[in-house]
Amino acid sequence: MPNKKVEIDAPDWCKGCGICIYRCPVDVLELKEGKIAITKPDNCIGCEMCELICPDFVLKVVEK
Amino acid sequence: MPNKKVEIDAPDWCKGCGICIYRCPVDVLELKEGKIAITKPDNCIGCEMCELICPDFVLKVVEK
Amino acid sequence: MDRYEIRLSGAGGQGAILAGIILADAITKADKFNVAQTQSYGPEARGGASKAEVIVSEKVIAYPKVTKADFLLALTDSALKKYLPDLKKTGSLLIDEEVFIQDKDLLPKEVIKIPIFKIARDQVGKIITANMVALGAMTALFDFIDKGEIEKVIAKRVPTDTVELNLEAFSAGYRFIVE
Amino acid sequence: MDRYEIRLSGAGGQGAILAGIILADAITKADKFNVAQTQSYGPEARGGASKAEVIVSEKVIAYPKVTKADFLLALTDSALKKYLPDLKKTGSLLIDEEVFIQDKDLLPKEVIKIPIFKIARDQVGKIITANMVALGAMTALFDFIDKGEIEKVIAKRVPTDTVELNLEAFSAGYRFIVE
Amino acid sequence: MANPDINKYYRRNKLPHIWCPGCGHGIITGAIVRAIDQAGLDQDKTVVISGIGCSGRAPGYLKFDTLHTTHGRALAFATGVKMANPELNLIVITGDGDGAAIGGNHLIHACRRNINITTVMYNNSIYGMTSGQFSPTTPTGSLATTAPYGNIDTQFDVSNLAMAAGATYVGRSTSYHVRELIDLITNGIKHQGFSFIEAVTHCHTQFGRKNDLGGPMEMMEWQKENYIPVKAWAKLSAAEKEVKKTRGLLKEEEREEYTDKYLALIKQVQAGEEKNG
Amino acid sequence: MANPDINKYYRRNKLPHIWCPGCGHGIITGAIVRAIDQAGLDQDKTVVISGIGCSGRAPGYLKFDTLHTTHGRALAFATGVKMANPELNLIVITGDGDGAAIGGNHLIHACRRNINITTVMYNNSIYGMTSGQFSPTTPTGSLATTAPYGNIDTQFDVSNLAMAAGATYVGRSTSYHVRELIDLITNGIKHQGFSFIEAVTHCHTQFGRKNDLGGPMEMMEWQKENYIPVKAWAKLSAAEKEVKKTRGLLKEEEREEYTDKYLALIKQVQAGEEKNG
Amino acid sequence: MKTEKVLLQGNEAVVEGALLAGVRFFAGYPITPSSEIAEGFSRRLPLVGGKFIQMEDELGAMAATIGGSLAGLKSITATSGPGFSLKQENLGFGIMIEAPCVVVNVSRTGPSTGLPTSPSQGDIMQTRWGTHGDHPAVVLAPSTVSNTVDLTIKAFNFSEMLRTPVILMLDEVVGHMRENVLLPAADAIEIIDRKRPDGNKANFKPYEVKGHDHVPPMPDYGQGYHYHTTGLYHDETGFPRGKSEDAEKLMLRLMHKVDYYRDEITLVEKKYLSDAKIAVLAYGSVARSAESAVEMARNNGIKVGFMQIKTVWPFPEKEVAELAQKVDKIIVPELNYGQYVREVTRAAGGMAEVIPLNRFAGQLISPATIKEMIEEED
Amino acid sequence: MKTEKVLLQGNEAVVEGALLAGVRFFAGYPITPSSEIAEGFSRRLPLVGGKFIQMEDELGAMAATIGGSLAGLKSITATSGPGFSLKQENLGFGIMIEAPCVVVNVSRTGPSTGLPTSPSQGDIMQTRWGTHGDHPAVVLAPSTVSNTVDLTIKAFNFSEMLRTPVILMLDEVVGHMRENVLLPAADAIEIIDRKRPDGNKANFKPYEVKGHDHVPPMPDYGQGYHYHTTGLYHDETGFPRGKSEDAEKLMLRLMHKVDYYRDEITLVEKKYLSDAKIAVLAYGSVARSAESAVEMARNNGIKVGFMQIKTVWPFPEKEVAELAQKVDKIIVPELNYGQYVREVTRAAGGMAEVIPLNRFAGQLISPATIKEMIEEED
Ligand SMILES: Cc1ncc(C[n+]2csc(CCOP(=O)(O)OP(=O)(O)O)c2C)c(N)n1
Ligand SMILES: Cc1ncc(C[n+]2csc(CCOP(=O)(O)OP(=O)(O)O)c2C)c(N)n1
Ligand code: SF4
Ligand code: SF4
Ligand code: SF4
Ligand code: SF4
Ligand code: SF4
Ligand code: SF4
Ligand SMILES: [Mg+2]
Ligand SMILES: [Mg+2]
Repeated sequence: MPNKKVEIDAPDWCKGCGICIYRCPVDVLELKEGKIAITKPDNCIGCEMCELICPDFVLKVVEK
Repeated sequence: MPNKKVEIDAPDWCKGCGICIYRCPVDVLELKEGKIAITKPDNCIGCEMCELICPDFVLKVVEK
Repeated sequence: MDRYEIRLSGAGGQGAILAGIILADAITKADKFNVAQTQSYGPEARGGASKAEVIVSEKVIAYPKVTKADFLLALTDSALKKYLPDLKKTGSLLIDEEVFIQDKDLLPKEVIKIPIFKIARDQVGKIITANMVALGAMTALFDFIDKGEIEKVIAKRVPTDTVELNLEAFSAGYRFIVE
Repeated sequence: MDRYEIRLSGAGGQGAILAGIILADAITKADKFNVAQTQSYGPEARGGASKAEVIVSEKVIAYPKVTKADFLLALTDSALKKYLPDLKKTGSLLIDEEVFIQDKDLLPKEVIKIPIFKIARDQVGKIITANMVALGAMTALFDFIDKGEIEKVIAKRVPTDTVELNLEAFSAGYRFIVE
Repeated sequence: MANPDINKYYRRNKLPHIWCPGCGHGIITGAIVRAIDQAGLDQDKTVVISGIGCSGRAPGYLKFDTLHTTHGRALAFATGVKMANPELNLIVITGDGDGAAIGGNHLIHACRRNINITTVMYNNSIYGMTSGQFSPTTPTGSLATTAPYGNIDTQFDVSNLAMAAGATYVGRSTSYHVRELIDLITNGIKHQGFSFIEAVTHCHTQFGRKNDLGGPMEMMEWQKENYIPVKAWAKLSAAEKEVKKTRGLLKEEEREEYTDKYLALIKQVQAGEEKNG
Repeated sequence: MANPDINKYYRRNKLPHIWCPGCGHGIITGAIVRAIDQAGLDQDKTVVISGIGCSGRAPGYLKFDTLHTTHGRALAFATGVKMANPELNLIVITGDGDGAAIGGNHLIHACRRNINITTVMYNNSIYGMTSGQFSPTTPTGSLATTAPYGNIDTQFDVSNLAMAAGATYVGRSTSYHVRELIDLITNGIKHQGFSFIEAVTHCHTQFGRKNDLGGPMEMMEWQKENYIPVKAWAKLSAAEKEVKKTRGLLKEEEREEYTDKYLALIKQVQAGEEKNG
Repeated sequence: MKTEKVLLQGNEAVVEGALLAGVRFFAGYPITPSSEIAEGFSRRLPLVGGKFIQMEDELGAMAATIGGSLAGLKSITATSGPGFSLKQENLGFGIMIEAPCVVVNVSRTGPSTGLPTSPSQGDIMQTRWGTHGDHPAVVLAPSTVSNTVDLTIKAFNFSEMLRTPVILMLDEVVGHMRENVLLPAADAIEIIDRKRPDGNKANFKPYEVKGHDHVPPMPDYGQGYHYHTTGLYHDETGFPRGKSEDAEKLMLRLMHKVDYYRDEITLVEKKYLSDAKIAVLAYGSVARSAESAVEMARNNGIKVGFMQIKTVWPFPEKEVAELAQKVDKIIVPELNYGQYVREVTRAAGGMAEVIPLNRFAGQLISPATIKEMIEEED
Repeated sequence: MKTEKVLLQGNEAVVEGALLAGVRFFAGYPITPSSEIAEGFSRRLPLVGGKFIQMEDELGAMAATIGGSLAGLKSITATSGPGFSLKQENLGFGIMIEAPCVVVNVSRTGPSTGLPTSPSQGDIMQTRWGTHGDHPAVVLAPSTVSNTVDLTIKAFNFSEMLRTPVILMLDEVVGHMRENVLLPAADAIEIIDRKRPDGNKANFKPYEVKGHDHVPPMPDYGQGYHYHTTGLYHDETGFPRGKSEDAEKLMLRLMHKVDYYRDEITLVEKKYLSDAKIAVLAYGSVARSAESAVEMARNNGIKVGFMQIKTVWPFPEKEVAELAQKVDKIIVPELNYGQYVREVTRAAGGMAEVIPLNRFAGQLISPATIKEMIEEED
């Protein structure tokens, strides 16, 4: 995998459902006051699952 | 088979399509001036095909 | 000609309607008169009676249906029975010579009896062409249509492989009147 | 009482509508006043704002909607902002003590601020019972309804396994006013 | 098989019927009558419902409570009747246009519910009543008044569709194979659940004439050649399978019937109510 | 897979969408966008059409020519668009109510015609938009606002129906199996003919809550357990097969596409006309 | 029987009224703002041994409802504008074959999907003319939850008495609002059941009229009458003959039966009319605002009267004509672009000025708005 | 271009007129007495590169027709009463989203299946009020085969000009009769095409009006405008916001665009009115009988005039009011139980007596019948 990392593309759209956290294979994301936050970016393996599964198009996994 | 024979039950309804003749396994029926006629009753083996196939409910095969 | 009302009637499948359409089409092509053609639809059209009406007029045709016919073609007993009352006394009736006339009182001045079915059967060889025999006779009787025009329309309106037969029947009917 | 117009408002999911229905039902059961209850439907009902209206009157209620409210419950900043202009100057406003008042000029004579959400969260233990806390407070404020009646209706209208919790919240709200 | 009493099922004063001489619709109608008789239905408790089309005219000739509804909706009406009074035996008569074009949705949902209605589709591959427009079962390439250059639509296998939609009894036969047809309908009626019988038939007037297929006899001969018993069909070569079609019982399966389920539901909730009340 | 340009397919000023937090409809919509991108469709030449329902709101968020039609009729509108301009790529978004209840007839006929439209059914087993009435795909026994004592209707397998009706490409996956879903939609789009993709999803708000199935996560876990790749499913015991459902590519077949056929017909009759004229 | 006051939603009131009237079959398809009716029936019907079915679409729902009626049950369906449009063909069939049943339209703002949760009276002309061809229409429009109960019972009664589908038009306001109501005791209400034939099955003619009311008795399916029914024009035997005479006779009968019962089914409320120079004429939810506006204006000394039309179709020709004779001006407030006012204008025949007052975009009309117009016109 | 006289059936005239107007898409479902229209298009369209599709039902046919229009083609569908009832929901959608197209209703005798091959004008009110909710309606009714050609062309022109579905109501008489007609030369007819936007795609608002006529330009699908369309009330951007303001604005625009073009689209023929004390007002096939009755009566010295309404909706308020002012009596013969006469009565507003003359059972009205009534009323 190229060096990809998750990014919050549209923070306002996040509805805090937590699905991205549930599907992330490692420990990267956390909800902070009902909105998604990238708390451990280094853990991110760039697998893109969070981007694909977020129902609100909030996250993007981009080359860093 | 019991001794059954064809009979013209409702001669007026006959539209002369000839389907009964076509499906009769022996030589019993004939069209006379566009209407069905039993010309060789003795040949009838009482198989009932003519009754079942007549689209106009003209024929009955009955015990004689 | 102010308004001339023609009715063609018979049993379903005898082709009275086709004859009516051909007549109307030929009048159209000749472009001297206006024409309105209507016909029976509905349950009658299957099995039962069948009818076409053709109104011919120099003027605009307002009401498109026969009110009182000037001309009636009746190919069957029952068609005659049904439509004779609506034929003008001063009108013309064309029937097969074998058709049974129930109510002689109603007959108009002019009654033309010709062996329509016999001609179709014996001369043309196909009883189904009776409508064209009748159309031929009508063409000969009417002064407002042209034989050639009708023939052209027949050639266009009947199935390609029956054109010849139909034209033959038409001519036979035509000849029966003029000869 | 001729006509008393109550509006309960908040965000979708806060239960303002259920509170309105319970209020109307209790008034019905007491059978002293007529009551008409309506509510917002539509896109608002999902996610956005949410609103119930209850009209109470001795007479027949003709127009069933609030024209100018006598009483407003607003559970959120935006509900307050939206509905404050339609509150009578002589009316009453019930809000959570933390709700932000943008337009102070519009405030009516009587403004009751109570820690609705705090009570729900800290005393009852479920923030979702805020609507019952508010309803309890309203019951204490209104002289035309009976606490016992409302409690009976709550028991009937909320899911069986949450009756106790809701009654607790209701009492807490009630007590906050009377005590 | 012949029942001297068979005449009692006809409204004899409405006959002869309006169908063309030799039309297969009469053969199928006769088959339905015999099936009703064989299955031993109570004439008083049997309702025959149709949509619109040549086929839709059949109930008018049959002496039951009969209903000639709107185009495509017979099954929806029948569903209402059956739900309201599950004791009634419901026979629905439909055409390939009526049942597979405009009425397709009601067909698949009746199959899904497995409501105890026996549906006989008079499949003549054409809109007969309206003079020969193509239907969903018109073979690709055939001529029709709305397919003057040959039909480009794909032909529906309606029996197949009914099976996928959940019908628990499906059979197909033809106006040629009238004995088989009678048996299929009889068993369809006896079946507790939704049964669908596709009665393939000939419309020489509209379909045959336009496609040079001859009269009733020629068209029935064609059926004889091309509809093969299911088992025999299975043994055909792949190429032959492309051309030939199956006939016979295509599916028979047990699944709880819809009105039975509803009656059980009523019992259950009434019992619950008693307990509570 | 992630395309930095993926945002260009969204109407970002219309977001966030109206769907409930965690609603699977967003996941499926994202999958469609990625599939359109992967399939390389020209954004200008792509039309997205829906019916009515929560699912019906999806096109409003997508930056194409988009049409939000009447309940159940999206495929009929799309058929008109595609016939009128076969160069356009048609994506139809429908719900289980929209596409399998009221829209069932258009679905089966689009399948039959094999017209090149890609249909994605957001199957959440409930009428979401109207607050939780049961749909044709609601499991038997489940609770719904119109099934307060448990649903007695049989659940439709819509993919199975689409196959029987003649769809030439059919796939099923879930909001959990989003990668597979993207691939199925991508290949459905590329497929020349009618493609149907059943996107099984969760509606925790209406279906989940009434049936105590938990939130989005619990419902997705359930999908994970119960939807099995076709091949693996085939190896399950009969008892297991009763419970578990298949996912993956269910059918792929070549058959001439409808608008291609019509264009060929035009050519043919125009050539004939020239000869004659 | 419970007769205490209950808090009921208008949609729930339809369910309660229907149960009181003896309904035993509901077939429907959900749609906002009518879905609570379906939901209510799904819960209540099995408890009384009745049947509920959710059909695949509204076309099927209308068909099944008629089927239920033919099988002998009092039957009902409910929908809103888009579904009501879909029901039109089968509704016409029901009118043609004379199948008693009740069709509820809880109307929302159209056309098309419109504003699904906003009130409207935009379907009022559609209830009269929505299906193709000539036909009679009987349509009731309640204004309160309480008269929703009453009018639902009446809808069933009229439908059974006349052997025709009756449309109950609630607007969204009435459908969704809750009010305190006193449900009538079951034994206190008049229930009308369809006439059934006398049991003589030989030569039974299903459309033969025995009495003066032009309404033929109707057997239930399964009673052994073996009768035929069709949407084609038919004669007394129920069979089509394709004849104009039959069509004429049947159409006249369909119209005349409604004429015959006209006085009985025409429900019109009049108030404050004796000295009025202006009148406000309204139906449905708007009647509430209208009535209160009239009262407000009267308090201000304006001689204004009020007429509420509960039976909107057949059009109350006589009552409106009388009104037009009496007053100078008739104000017709409606939640639409101006529909029923056309009929009022026609019936007024120039005798009074008829003034429309319209809101057509999902808003209600408040008493104040109507009062203003009364004042302007005074 | 051929301009010789041809014998054409009314239904064929629709096909010819549509082809002259540039139609390129037909979607339909067969039904008597309209099927010849579908059949004609199935034969003719591929010859000009157009498309024909037979849909699974009329609901689908209406939907596909609108789809064809959105894709940029002039589109048409044809049906009769039962099918017209089924099209109502999607017809309302077409009006709401402003999709130009032509819907032909060759009407037969209803209600329900009725008399499928008999003529009727029983759907005339349905063409105005058949779909739910407020909406404008533009409906043309030819009386001869020749003006069927003309009005079909006009139907397309009006529909493109106004961006709205236009209904062409032939009755069975006109649909099935054949007459000699002179087809107009293609270069002799005026063809109107929808306004298309100017190519500026950034921030394109599909429902923004630029001119005075309230009609927004309309792009074809595939031109890159990426615009959204919905049957919900929407604002200029095409998106719904659930707001009354938007609904009000949109409904007003839908109505005002028809008002704006009112004079252009109102086709009314007047004859013999200058000295008339009685007038006969008719539309469709009945206009033929009426005209000839008027001529017959004039020949007998009766001062009677004639008005033919070709644009039946929007109702020609002004023309009818003027007529009512001028004459004492207006006779309205119709092939129905008395529908359009209600509107005439309304518009006459008491200024003239309006007298209905109705045949509603599949019979025509003959000139003699109308003449008799003229004589009676003279
Ligand atoms: C709503 C509606 N649409 C169309 C029609 C016209 N119509 C009557 S019968 C028919 C088709 C009949 O075909 P099928 O069902 O195959 O019956 P068949 O006549 O072949 O037995 C059609 C299209 C109608 N009566 N009603
Ligand atoms: C003709 C018509 N009938 C009914 C409705 C009401 N309605 C809107 S959405 C819907 C069901 C939606 O369910 P589904 O298609 O499964 O979509 P979901 O909301 O679950 O995504 C219904 C019944 C309508 N809008 N139009
Ligand atoms: S890209 Fe993969 S690893 Fe990184 S946050 Fe997303 S799901 Fe987790
Ligand atoms: S999945 Fe999306 S909406 Fe849900 S919490 Fe994560 S970022 Fe937010
Ligand atoms: S019963 Fe059999 S043998 Fe006798 S006539 Fe009929 S078909 Fe022929
Ligand atoms: S099959 Fe029947 S209708 Fe045909 S010829 Fe024989 S008896 Fe007559
Ligand atoms: S048209 Fe065809 S289906 Fe209809 S009666 Fe004639 S042969 Fe039979
Ligand atoms: S109701 Fe269900 S389908 Fe609709 S948005 Fe909410 S979760 Fe999604
Ligand atoms: Mg057929
Ligand atoms: Mg759903």
